Amino acid sequence: MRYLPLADSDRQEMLRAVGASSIDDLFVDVPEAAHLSTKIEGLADHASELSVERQLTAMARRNMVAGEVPFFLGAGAYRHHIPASVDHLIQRGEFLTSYTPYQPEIAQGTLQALFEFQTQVARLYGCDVANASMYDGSTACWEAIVMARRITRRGKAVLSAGLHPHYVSVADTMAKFTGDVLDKALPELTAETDADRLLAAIDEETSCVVVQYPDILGRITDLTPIADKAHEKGALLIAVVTEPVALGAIRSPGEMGADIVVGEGQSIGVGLNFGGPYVGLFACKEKFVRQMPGRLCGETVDAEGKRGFVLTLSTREQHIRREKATSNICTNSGLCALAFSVHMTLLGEKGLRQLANLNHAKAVQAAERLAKVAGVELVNDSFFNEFTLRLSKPARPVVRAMAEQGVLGGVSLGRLFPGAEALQNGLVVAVTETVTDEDIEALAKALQETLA
Amino acid sequence: MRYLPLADSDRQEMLRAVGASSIDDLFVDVPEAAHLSTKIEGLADHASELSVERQLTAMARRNMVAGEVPFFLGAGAYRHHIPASVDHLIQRGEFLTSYTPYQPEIAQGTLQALFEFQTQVARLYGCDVANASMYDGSTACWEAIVMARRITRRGKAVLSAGLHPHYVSVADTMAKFTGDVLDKALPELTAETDADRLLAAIDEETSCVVVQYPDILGRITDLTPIADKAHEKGALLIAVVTEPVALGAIRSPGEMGADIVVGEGQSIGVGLNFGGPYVGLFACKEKFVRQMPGRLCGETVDAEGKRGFVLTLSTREQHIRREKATSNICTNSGLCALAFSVHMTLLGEKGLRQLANLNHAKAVQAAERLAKVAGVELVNDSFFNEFTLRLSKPARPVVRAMAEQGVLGGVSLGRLFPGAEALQNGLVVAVTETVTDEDIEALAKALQETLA
Amino acid sequence: LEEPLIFEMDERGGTGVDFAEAPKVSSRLGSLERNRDIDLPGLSEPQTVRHYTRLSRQNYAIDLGLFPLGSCTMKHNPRLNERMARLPGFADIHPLQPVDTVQGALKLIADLGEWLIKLTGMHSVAMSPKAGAHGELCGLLAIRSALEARGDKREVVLVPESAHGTNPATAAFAGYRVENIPATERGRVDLAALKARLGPDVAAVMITNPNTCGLFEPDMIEISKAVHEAGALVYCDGANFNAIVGRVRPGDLGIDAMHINLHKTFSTPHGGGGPGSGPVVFSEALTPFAPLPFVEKQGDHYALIEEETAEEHHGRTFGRMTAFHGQMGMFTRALSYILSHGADGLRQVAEDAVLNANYVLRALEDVLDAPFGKSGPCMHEALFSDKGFEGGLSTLDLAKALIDEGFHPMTMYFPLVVHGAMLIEPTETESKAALDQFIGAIRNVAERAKAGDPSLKAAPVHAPRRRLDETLAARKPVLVYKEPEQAQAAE
Amino acid sequence: LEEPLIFEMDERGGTGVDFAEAPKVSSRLGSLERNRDIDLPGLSEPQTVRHYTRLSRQNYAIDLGLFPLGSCTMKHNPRLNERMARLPGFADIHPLQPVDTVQGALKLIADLGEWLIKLTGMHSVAMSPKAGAHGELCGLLAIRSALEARGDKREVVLVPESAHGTNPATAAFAGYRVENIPATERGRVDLAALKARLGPDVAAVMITNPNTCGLFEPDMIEISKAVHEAGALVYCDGANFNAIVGRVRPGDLGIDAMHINLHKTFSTPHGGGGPGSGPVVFSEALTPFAPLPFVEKQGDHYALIEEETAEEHHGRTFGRMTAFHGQMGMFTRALSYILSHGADGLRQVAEDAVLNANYVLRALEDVLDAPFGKSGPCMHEALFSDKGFEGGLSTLDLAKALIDEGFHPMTMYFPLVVHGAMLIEPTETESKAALDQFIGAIRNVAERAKAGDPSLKAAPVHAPRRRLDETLAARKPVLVYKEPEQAQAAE
Repeated sequence: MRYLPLADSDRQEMLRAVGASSIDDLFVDVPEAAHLSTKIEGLADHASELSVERQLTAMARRNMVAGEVPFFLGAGAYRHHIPASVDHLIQRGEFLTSYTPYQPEIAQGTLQALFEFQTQVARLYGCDVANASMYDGSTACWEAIVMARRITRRGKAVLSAGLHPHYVSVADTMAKFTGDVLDKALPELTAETDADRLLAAIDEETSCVVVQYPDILGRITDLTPIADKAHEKGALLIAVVTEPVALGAIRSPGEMGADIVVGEGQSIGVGLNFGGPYVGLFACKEKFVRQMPGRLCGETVDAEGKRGFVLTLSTREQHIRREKATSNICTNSGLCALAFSVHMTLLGEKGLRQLANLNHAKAVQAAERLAKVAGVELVNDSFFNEFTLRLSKPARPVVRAMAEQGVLGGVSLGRLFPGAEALQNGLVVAVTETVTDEDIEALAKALQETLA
Repeated sequence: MRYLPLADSDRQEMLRAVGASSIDDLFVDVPEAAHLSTKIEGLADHASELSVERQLTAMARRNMVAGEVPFFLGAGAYRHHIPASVDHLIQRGEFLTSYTPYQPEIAQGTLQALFEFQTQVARLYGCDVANASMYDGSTACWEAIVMARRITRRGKAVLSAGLHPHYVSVADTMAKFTGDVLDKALPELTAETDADRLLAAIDEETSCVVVQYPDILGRITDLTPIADKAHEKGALLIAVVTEPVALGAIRSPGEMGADIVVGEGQSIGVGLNFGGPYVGLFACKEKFVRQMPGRLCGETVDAEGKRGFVLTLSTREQHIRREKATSNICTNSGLCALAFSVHMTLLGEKGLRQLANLNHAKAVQAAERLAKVAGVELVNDSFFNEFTLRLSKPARPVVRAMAEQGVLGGVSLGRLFPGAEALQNGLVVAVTETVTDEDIEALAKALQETLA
Repeated sequence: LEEPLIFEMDERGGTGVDFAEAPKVSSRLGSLERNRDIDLPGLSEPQTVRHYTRLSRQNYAIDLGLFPLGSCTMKHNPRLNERMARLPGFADIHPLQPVDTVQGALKLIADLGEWLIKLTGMHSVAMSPKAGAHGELCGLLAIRSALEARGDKREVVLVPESAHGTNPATAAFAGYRVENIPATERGRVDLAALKARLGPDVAAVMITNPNTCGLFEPDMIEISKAVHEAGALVYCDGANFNAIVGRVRPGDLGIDAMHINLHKTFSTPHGGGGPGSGPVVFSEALTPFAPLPFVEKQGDHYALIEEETAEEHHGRTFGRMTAFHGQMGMFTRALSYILSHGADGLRQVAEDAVLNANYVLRALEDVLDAPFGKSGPCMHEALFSDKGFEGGLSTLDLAKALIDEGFHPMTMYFPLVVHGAMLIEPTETESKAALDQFIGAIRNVAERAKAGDPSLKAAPVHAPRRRLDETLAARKPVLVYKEPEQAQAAE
Repeated sequence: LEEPLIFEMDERGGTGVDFAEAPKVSSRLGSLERNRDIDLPGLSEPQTVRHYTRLSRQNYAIDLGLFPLGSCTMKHNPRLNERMARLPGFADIHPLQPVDTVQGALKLIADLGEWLIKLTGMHSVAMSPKAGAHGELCGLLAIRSALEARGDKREVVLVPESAHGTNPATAAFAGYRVENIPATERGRVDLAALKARLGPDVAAVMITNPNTCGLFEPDMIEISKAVHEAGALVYCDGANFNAIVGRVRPGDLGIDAMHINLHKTFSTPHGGGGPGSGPVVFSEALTPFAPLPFVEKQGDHYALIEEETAEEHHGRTFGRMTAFHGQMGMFTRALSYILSHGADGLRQVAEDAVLNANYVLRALEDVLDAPFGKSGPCMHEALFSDKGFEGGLSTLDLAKALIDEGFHPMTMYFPLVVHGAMLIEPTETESKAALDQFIGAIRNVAERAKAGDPSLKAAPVHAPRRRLDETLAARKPVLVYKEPEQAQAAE
């Protein structure tokens, strides 16, 4: 076995050294009934790299690869070009095969990178502080709701209809057990969001209002009035950003008064990966820092006065506080956070702005082109790199039909909101810098043919 | 430009610092007539990674990838499975982006790896010493002939008919200018090699006899009688090994008396890469070491007595000896040598033997299967993982026809020896561990159909 | 040379990426165009590569040496798995693609799930939990759902003193009250005390097995029986499954739910703290309550069961825990690992892990106190205490001194049941030579600790940093970089 | 921890690879089955990864810092190029596949060749030379063929004193006698001396331009003219083409052949000493003699011209220099580099390289003697001498002291025309901040050298090794590892 360095002769020698006559002697505590005497059913013995590679490659070939077809899916996961140096750097063994930096003297690489990551996230979101990452956007969103409950000691969260339905589902699942009340609604296929509903729903029971920006249909709302109303009622505004690239073109939620900003960081540095691993971003105002979940990296000095970094404020965390922790989270998404940070360092202000500008321009072009197809209507007034079309037919079968023609044409609202009749003709189309003019034409043609 | 860190403001500041009013001031020595005032014709301005990736990917897609079809080509370049860790390790920036270890105190990584490489090569070839690599097998072969001339002060080299025709061509080219005499012949489509011809040709004028092992048709000859005869006449035996994996199954040339052993190392650790970069291996008896070309790494101690490694015996080399050097070679194939060494370290004695055994067994299976196809006859008695078939038709069009059916069925002797009528029905078939039973059946079927 | 922060490099106008020029269009940004700088530095590619390469060299890692963090299972991460996870067929597919276009991905999830079920002897698996603690949550939500489905409102979860902090935190996060179960002197769950506490208010018992003292719970079957008889359910923390994989199936021990840290047992890389992946296996009793989504093989087709289709035959699910389908990138690596090792190799993994740990235990018990050393062999990790250290020296000092010897320290001060605990897990991917070298280093440092050598207090001296002031960091948290003038103004 | 040699690890039975079982067959090995051990140690994958990772950390590299080796052009190696070279469509194709199955590969070679021709203003290109020195050989063989084709048996090649050692060595390897051309006090070729030496026995002049003093040869056009008038040909060593790419075309200077080090100008990685790649561009006069094989675009088809088809229209070729088609892996990287930079970027490369070198030159000329500093700007590299060092200190001492400052030293003692030469080439991929830091370090060390600080003799002290005994290594060469008993027996 290529991964096991012990030779049989080593094993014999070591058994002798520990005073065991066979390996079974070391498993004496296992009750007789629990010893597995047979091999795992159906599992072959160890295999060569070549054999494993063949088996997995065969599976990989059964998937339609985004980069090989006209591709327009978004709805919480975006396909951007990631510079080759990002993957090169995160594969450095010192990053890839290190652990949570519990021994900071020999983990300054991870720690400094996390400190830089936190700073980048805080600035991007327009917040004071950010943590060292969460699992993903959807779980970060629920953690934010819990945090708001902890801060406000209230139990009602008002969720915008534009919040990603998976994020709503996660909150739903958890709220069932925690007793939190969720005020929610389905979105409508209109240019306007449900900002009015939110303003009306915020009251003295409200812990927080949760608004996605841009929302699941791609619409962009000014968060300022919502923040004002929330603050007036003693509630917090939680903004959710599923496409961080957007913040290169539009104002940050923090600037507009959001108290907590969470979101998905996958767009920057992390590939599609069929949904994971991704990286949850979490930022807030400084005054709430001790209520934050997750790991935090902080600056300090060493015994010689040199600057260094450590994990800090761990009295919020489970390994110290156990059942009184701010969250049960332990593992974060460190390597994805590193990828995010490396990509963001390459982009910088200039690159992120260019990238955002390019995304928006391509999206506008695509929206204008697609709106000309018979049976297609653009729902949005405002959008960044993703917009919603109302088709003349239910979108879900249209998406499937286009896929058979080799065009991955978007995400149907039927897939996102199963059972919501009013939404079934909606198609969410994302257009990033990876989309070519030919791709847009291919989608237009596929829509035309499928809707005809 | 993503690779250029200077900002325009830096450039202005630096121009001021050097007392230049514009960059042109720094190019004053260029004659007026030589200033290029226009842009390079047809070359676009700088492009995004995405754009470059698209252009190159489009080219890559126009090639039939060996790993995606039944594949049987060898003849000096072999497709083996390379463990994923090999490429991971050689991509470590400290290996990839370092230079020739001229400052040994900060290049011990490269130097120790080279010392290990030299030892592995020497042991594999059955020689006392090896150098730190050459460009490839074909140039190493010529360097060996030159070295033999230097040692024997004779100018006639006897080349076996089984030597790779490209290696012969390289020697031919050089000999035209150096005045060396090459005694050579075309191979015959028989089970026997031209050992008798070689024995007859070795005389008091002979500097060396050059024998490939296994030879271009895959045949394996005992080198002992040739070594004996050569030594009797004061000549050297140079053995050439194009498939190092073979030495896991058969005796090393050094054991059989070869004075210099050279060859191609590509099989171990280095991919096909359409012919390069590869890695030339070069080993010899200890007494000839000061006549060797190329870099050598040697053991020594540092000022504190610690073991360390340095480039050594550089008085043989061009940067010290200039026109009196043993060779003009400067750059070696360091990174490929590292890949070879990492792969060989993973294999070890046990793995190399298993690999060789598996290759041979598959080749025997394939030979037996293919010999059953009507119009196909096995030429070889002996072979390792490569053998020659005599087809009922010229092999070159057969190879092309099979390629159109998606089978890369071998190398035709017509391609290797253009114009050699007697060889035109020969097909050299290599069978490595990457060939499956289905691949062998596919080749049998393709041959059957094409020859029918 | 000290590596500055990217924010200190004064490259506000720099960038390491190039873009095609954007077509000219009228903006549709809803009048919310950004009108303020984000203030993100940008570095060219050469600067970026150098910055992160330099930073990386301040880290210790498995690739550099033994990393004996007990309970963290720092084993070698095979590079084949990295290559497989990067196949475009896995890495470049979108979670919401039509299921017909991702049949290979769904098959991979189904195959991995099947092996996890078979390896644990359980009934079903939830693949979506994003990490171990998320898996614990998944297990507890299923337990709570099952209890509520039978109208049983229980409020307490029992957790051993030696449990990972995530156990009580998760129970609390799932809305339970937590009570401790004491340990025996032999480092096991006190069966009598547990039985005494069981009652109609107890929803579940969370047990780690092998436990965090590195010991197998010999009473596990009896514990499960007692818990079930009391109407409660058994959650097993599977963090230490690596010690028994291929030799013991948790399903045969009577447990109802267990998460599996793919990054521990199945060697997906830890990456400096994540990502993890925490699939949860369930007993038959809990299966109906498992979360969405999951993959179901229907003939030749792999179906994705989500909210829409769940009602048909999975209507009692407790719902969705995360967007999309879980940690696909980790699934690929884990499956590659399982297929590489195979049935014989996985069993060997457990055996070598246990052998290596016992070898360390026996090689050190004369110089370090091994509180449970007398009670028999350990499993995959060896536990020591700081008993006998002189001159005010502690576990921390020994750990830091080990850094100077070229090794990463063991887990310190965990589990809490032992004073100054030192938990050493070598894993199966260490050679005997590496163990011997490590043992030599510890022996050296332990002798010094017992002799009260004050120089240990100064360790490490050969690391990129000397001891760091964690109190200062927590007292005046500096969590983001501020320009010097800002930082000053803030004071 | 010192990293042992793999041969010292006692893992003779180990391995880091697994294989499927071989089918049972009767051996056909011609009775030459191996009957003796090779004696190769085998390490498991974890041990292998750790061994080489640890070794790597004893290397300095561009990825770690400025690497100012003059004439070696250590610039950043873009990671995109690495990714492109690994596309299976380039990395996993065999050199002898039918040409219809490798049209993309041939197109890539043709495209790169075309850009090299256009960038140099030459007439044709030979892609197969494996490295710079191999390219020199290619050029000289073409020159010799051309001369012989006109019945002209010339025997001498003139080489400037300041040339790379490969120049005279190559000329000798190609069968020529070598004579030196002196340099002027301003570091250029002595035009008068050259003209005086030209005659019917001179086959060629080999000139490096920009030369190894980092200076452009302002008389280059006149030199070419004189050489041509004498019936000889001009070979240009293109090692320093990076200083002028996009601004000056060597073809406009009258040269007949020039090799291009793809690993210098076009940034293919140096890999600790190779592989390189040395395509050679030719003037019209030499084109008929260019080596085989080459790629020719014929309509939509890319043809590979080899021995077989060469006779038709390339019958005067001097033949083949290497098996197969050259360094494909380097071609991919170089083309990726050229397309990435484009016309504007390549010109900027030269300009930034020259600007960076002049910045260093001017920032140091007050503390280090710059022998040609007064004669105007340098090109891509700045040359200094050890004039003014006290206390027996030399260039070597300054270089080793620079290691302790965290930098790789410059090229030492080359070119030979300057005493204690120090040749500094920063390249265009260094930021101003990196240059300033480097300049500060050199200034510090230079001041100490001029003050005769004896501690410099002990440098480096912060490197993995102190100064190594090169004399011992050469006197008693130990080139392979021998088991201690063998080694002893050998003494």
